[in-house]
Amino acid sequence: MRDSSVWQRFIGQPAALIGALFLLLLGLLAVTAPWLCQGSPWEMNTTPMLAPFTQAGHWLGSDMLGRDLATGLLYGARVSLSVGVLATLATLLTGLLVGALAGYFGGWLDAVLMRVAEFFQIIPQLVLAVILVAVLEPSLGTIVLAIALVAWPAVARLVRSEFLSLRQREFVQAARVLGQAPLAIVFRQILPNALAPLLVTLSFVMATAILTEAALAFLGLGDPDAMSWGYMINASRGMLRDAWWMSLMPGLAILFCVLAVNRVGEGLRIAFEPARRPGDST
Amino acid sequence: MSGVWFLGARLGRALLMILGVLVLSFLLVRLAPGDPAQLMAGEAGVDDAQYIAKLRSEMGLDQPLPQQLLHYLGQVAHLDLGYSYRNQAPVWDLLSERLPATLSLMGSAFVISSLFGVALGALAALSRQRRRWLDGLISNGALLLYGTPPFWLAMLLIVLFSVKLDWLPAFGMQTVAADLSGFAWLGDRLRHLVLPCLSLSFLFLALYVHLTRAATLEALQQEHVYTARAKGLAPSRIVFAHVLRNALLPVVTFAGLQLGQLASGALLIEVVYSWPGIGRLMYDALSQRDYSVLLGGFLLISVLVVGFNLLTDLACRLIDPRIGAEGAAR
Amino acid sequence: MSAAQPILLDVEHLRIALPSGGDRSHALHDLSLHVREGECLCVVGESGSGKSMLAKALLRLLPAPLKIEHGTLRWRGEDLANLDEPAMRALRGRDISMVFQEPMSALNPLLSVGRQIDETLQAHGVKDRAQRRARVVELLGYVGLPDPERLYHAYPFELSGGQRQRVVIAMALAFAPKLLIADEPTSALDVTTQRQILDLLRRIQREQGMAMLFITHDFAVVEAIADRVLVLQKGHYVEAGTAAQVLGAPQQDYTRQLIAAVSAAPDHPRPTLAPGKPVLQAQQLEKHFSRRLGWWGRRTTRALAGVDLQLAEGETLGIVGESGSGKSTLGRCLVRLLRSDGGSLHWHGRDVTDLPEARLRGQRGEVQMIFQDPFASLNPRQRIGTQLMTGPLAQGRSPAQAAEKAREVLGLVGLPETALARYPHEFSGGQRQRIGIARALAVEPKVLIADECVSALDALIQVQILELLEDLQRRLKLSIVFITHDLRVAARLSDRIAVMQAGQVVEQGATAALLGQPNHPYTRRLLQDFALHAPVLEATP
Amino acid sequence: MSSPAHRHPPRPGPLRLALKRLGLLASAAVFAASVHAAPQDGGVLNLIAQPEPPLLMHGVVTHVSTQYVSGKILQGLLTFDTDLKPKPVLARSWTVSPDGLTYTFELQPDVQWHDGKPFTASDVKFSFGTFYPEVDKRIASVFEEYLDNIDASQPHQVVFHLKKPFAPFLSLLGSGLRPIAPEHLYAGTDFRSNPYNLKPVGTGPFKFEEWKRGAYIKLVKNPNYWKKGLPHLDAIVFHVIPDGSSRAAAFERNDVQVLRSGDADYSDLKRLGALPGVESSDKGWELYSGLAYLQFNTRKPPLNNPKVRQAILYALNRPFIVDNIFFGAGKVSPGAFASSSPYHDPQLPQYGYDLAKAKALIAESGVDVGAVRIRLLNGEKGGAWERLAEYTRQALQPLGFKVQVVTSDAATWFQRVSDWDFDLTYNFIFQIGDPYLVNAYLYRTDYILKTSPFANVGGYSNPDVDNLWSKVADTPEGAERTRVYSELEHKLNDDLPVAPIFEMRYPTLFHSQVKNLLQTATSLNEDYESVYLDAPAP
Repeated sequence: MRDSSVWQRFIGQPAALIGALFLLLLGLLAVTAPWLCQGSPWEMNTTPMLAPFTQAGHWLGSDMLGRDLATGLLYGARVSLSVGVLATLATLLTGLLVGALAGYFGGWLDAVLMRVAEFFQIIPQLVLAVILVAVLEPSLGTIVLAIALVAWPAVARLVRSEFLSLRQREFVQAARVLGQAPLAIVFRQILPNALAPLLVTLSFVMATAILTEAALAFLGLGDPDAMSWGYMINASRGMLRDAWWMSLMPGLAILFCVLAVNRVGEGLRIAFEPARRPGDST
Repeated sequence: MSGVWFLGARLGRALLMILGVLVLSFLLVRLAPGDPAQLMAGEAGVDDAQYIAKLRSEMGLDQPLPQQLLHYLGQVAHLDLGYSYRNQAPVWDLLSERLPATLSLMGSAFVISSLFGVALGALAALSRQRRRWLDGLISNGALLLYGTPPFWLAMLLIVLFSVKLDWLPAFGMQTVAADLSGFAWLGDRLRHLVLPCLSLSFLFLALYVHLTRAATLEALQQEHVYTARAKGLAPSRIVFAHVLRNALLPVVTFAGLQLGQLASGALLIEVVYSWPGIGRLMYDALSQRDYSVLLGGFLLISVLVVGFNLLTDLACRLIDPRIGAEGAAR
Repeated sequence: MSAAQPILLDVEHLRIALPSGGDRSHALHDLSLHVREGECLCVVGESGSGKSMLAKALLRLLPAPLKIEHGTLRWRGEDLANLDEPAMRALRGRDISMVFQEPMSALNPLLSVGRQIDETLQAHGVKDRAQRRARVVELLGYVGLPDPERLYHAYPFELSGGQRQRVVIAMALAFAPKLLIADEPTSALDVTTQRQILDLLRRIQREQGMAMLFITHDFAVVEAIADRVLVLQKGHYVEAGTAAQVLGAPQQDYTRQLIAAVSAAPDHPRPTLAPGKPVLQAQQLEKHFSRRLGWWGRRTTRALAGVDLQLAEGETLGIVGESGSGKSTLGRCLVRLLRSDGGSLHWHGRDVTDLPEARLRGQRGEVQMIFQDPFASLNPRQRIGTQLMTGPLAQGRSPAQAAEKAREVLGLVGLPETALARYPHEFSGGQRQRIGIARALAVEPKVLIADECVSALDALIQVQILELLEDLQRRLKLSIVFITHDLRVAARLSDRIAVMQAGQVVEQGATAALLGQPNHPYTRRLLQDFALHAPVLEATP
Repeated sequence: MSSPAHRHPPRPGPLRLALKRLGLLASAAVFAASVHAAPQDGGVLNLIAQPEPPLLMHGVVTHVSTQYVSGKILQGLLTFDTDLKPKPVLARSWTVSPDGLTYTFELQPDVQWHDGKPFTASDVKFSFGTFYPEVDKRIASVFEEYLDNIDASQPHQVVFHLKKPFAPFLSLLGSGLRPIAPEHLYAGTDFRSNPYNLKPVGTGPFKFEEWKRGAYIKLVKNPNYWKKGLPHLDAIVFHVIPDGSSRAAAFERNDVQVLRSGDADYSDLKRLGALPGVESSDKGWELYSGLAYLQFNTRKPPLNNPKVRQAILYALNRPFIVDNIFFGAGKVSPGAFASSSPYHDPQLPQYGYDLAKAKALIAESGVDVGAVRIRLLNGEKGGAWERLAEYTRQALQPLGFKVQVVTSDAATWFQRVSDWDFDLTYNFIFQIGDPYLVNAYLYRTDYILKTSPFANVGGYSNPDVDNLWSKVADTPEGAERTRVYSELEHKLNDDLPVAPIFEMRYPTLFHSQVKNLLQTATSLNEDYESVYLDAPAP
């Protein structure tokens, strides 16, 4: 019943709905890319530098090696989305763990963890990510690691503050009085209520992750085995004038993807919000 | 008393933070594969092992890592950032030479993004009731800016404004060998600054708009805004003294936190626009494994960010009397 | 006041629509009223009666989607609808002032108190800075604030609730307004402070000849301050008349119920108890809170300073005190939400003072707690059924048993079984408090600690919950510790009462004896403050 | 970032090493511009220093950009024209005794260092007696063996006395890489960290004025230049522009007037070259024959099998690589030695693009090439070299290889290749003159070293080949030598320890108002004394 109402509030927002549908479609295309496109995105299967809409089978044209751009875009969606999702998950897990430890136990542990979080917030994140990826060699794993490593403090702080405030809430105290075990309290009482702000933050993390992956690829630090949008922009930089479409399309893809993630996050926040402030009867 | 205490505590924390950043960056940088001595020798066209060994011992790379770290910390404690063998110059000289470029880029981007961001965000929030279209325009515009990869935007801006339209220069921070002075000099600098500054500003502008709008909307809901209206205050007074002032708190806090990210963004922009700033120096230092410069850059940026955080903390304290006051309760 | 005074404010057929989708179509239906110069009109109603909308509508401050759908508002004969915004602004704060319910949020936390009053003067054209300043200091003194010169620079967070409300009143009085609209100005305050603020308002009204539109839910307050009364129910007019008429001879059932709720005597007189064996014992209970100050400093407050208590089987012990007296801390110590720093605590004769949390968990079933805020005490993201099953499951019952128990306790508190599948936000405050009680009962406790469990509820609902508690106590042989700031409620429910002040129990005894012959000066003062409201003694068995 | 295909740092090594070993930099004298009408004086020439040089004294550091900048400030005794004939610079004339043991140089009189001190024989003696032996161990060992003493008793005459004849001695002294160092500024200092490495003082037509790191290096006209009436330009500014497309944009806007090969992305060359007022030329690089090759780590199976290596080369469509990755900047390499070299055998069997043959070879070898992952180490991010790595991975897939491209930054690449920590990697060397002086280092067993990527890092060791190399060294020029070289080239072509991919072409783009730019074989590094702008900016 509540589910349906959150759901209804979510689909009641056109922007969020469009964003969600876009992401869903993108996800679907990304997952089915191997079946949709012939061959890998690296395969040089047509005339190089084909303009869009000039050859059937390569509707979006090709790059300087004759690689199909449409295939590249779809596989780029795979990279962007998987980096986005994995980095967000890694961020969530780290942030959750650190934030929960700090918020639940408090004291010196809290102080130490929050100082560490501050270090990571102060260091310029992209610079740190660049060095990390350079140190560990570019691969999807290291990119995800680098992004998560610089993004977790925001989540940790949020989780911590939610923990601190929720811990004082009466229903959490009630659960304690009823004898519910601490871990059950965390997972059944506290976390579900921290969900809404968490989701919004995570949507920001995901959008940032997608942009950071693109920036790393732009700096030449992308996974060399992964055809990503940032890579496509970087690879086609010299061709910006001769073949504008080669960098325009991946650029727009990043833009739309980030917008969609952001809209979905915002939509979720609004959908969850009324339940967070119950009873507006006064 | 409490003000001095507050400042002291903050300074202590800031120092601790900088120490942490130093240790962290030191370890990180030293983990990177690639040997600076070998690289330098190769660049100098010398490939005898003896010379490489000599370079390594000159740079202190033959010491165990903890000892190198201690040595480095000791150096920094004496305000000595070390020497760049690659550039044959003290690190501080290299950094200070680049500092004005970075400061002018980051400073102008910060001013533009925060001023316009706050103004537009507040405008959007205040228009929400009467002129929904304006709110929509600003919010969605900000969203577009947020989603646009800055490096991509920078590429497009160069092609449009400097190559096609020939309005603005494409690289560097000044016209070299033009011997300008006075206003012409300033104008030349400003013209060079426009594109890099805008490219860097947009993302943060979007964030400021988003944040200010949310904060203003929340401030508008506050009970004391009703009180202010019930007192018969003029709308302008209500907006500035009772809404924006309160909405500014989270914005100021954010401003402190995002400076590090501004420095990150500056790196990309400095590369695309050939802006001779610290970000690029660090990037080059990374590819040359010029550890001392890399660490010095980290340190300098951390000091900047921490210092700026200190300022925003003080600003918050000025805005909000509750912060730092004894027995503060909300 | 006599009816000969000219009419200041005249409201005719006021109707304010609510946005669609709410539980009601209108905040106010066709309301007419008038206020004469110098008189005090009390508008009484429970939450949701639309009375706050009335206040906001008068100053044209209705929140965004709400609009006056119909009706006229006349100020000294002039239709307010004809005034443009600047003219309306000139009226606000000068001729018509307003005092809000929540002194915490009614003041801008970032501006000094002096500036906030000063800007009212400035807004209405007092140019001279020195003159304004003098007036501000004068006002602060006038509302009874100490050291007004110093207070000028104080920030709201540095003041107590009562002081803040005085500041708000001072602000409203800046220009000696003709009409003061007071929206529940005392309900967020302690009894003692409540009384002081009411005294202050009455004094000002008398001295300034100011009219008051006083909005409240509390008939005790009505009795203290009203010349005339108007009763609202869910936006509908119920009845109106002079204070004497309405209080003395209410015409409508609803009014009668409201009045009865305030002075309510129990339906069933409490049986005299044979002294049973103690189920809950606290000896020299201590609780300290320490807060870091900077790096080295620490400030310690003694929230409980050696409290001795004993609760016998089947007994109700009322614990009464003002906010900050440590009564809530005591409640939390008694259920071991907080671990005490000294003394001992026994549940059914077993020492649980320092029992580790993990071992205590199995015994949690014995002593349960009912919380204050029916909105905050239920997890908004769990179905009622799940929440009711939490306790039994935690105490080791099987899911089937837990589900059975959930149905059973829901029945006990008088809610239908369909509630199990629903979420908290679908219930009213009173229903939620019933669910809270059911949740506590689900683990079959012998002792209930009820912490201010009715203070967030409307008067009529309060009565129902109290009756429910009494009923349950009888049927389930419960022992109850009833923590409240409200002497009336305590008097009505308790066998014995303990009065707390500054972390200590200053007086303890059988209800009738304690209320009849209070020994401690603090108890006497509390009684006095309540006497203003309603005859407390009447309520005692 | 700086689409690093254009970034030379680690790669120009072989050139520098080769030149040092050879002891010469072939460069031609600058002829006064007689073809053009009267040269105009004035104007500022804007160039790009990419990457930013570490120092500005090319006697100490042979970084490409250092040579580019410092070549305009510091001068050597001689330079060399396209036929490797010595031409006078600071040495007005010279004589060699018939026994080849005495070299006498007459120096230009009236030459001043930029700081006003006179240039004398003592500077020359200092440079070759002290400076170069100190900064370059190889020179030290050569001098140890051959040089008896240097006599600088006359102010404008220097005499070198040798212990025994040394044929390339003139080349060694005269090279543009051996500028004369000012004794009064360097004597008694640590040459590598001398402050004048950053603000060089020379005798050349341009004086160092300012180096704003990360932004530009500015040189101004030397008014007291010893050739009267020269130079024409008022100043030369080297801009530091790390990003390839920004360099292209700057050139397009005529903010800079010259793009050296590698300054712009290969993909952009065609468009930029077609811009109005822009000229493109391959001149000025005649002596450097760059060879891009695929380095196998022959220690690692299956790359230890020659058939597998041959199959790989058959599977690479090299014309496609030249046309679509390097956009025509080169031509397919015909063998181990440069096609222009007299020692290259035109009859050498060629590896045309032939996938079927490649598959057949793999089958023949009986090796399961997919058994292990092959790491293709790529040291340059973005740009053509990364594209080439991607292409290779794709092209080898049909043969059953599992190639993983490992991209790292240049520093890591340099270290890992030096340490033999790779399976495949692309590299290039500059072939100059005799293959024995350059190419040999990639093949000889005694060059299996861990010092730089330009040695025999693949670990190829074949006693026959080693013998042939020794034979080449001992055989005087003539038909026999050519025959031995041909035998060697055939051997290498079959063993294929490195796969030659293509010979690089170095187009220079410049706005046509720049005159006299490409006059010699190493023009861009010349001193630009006669370069002028047709319509100098006011």
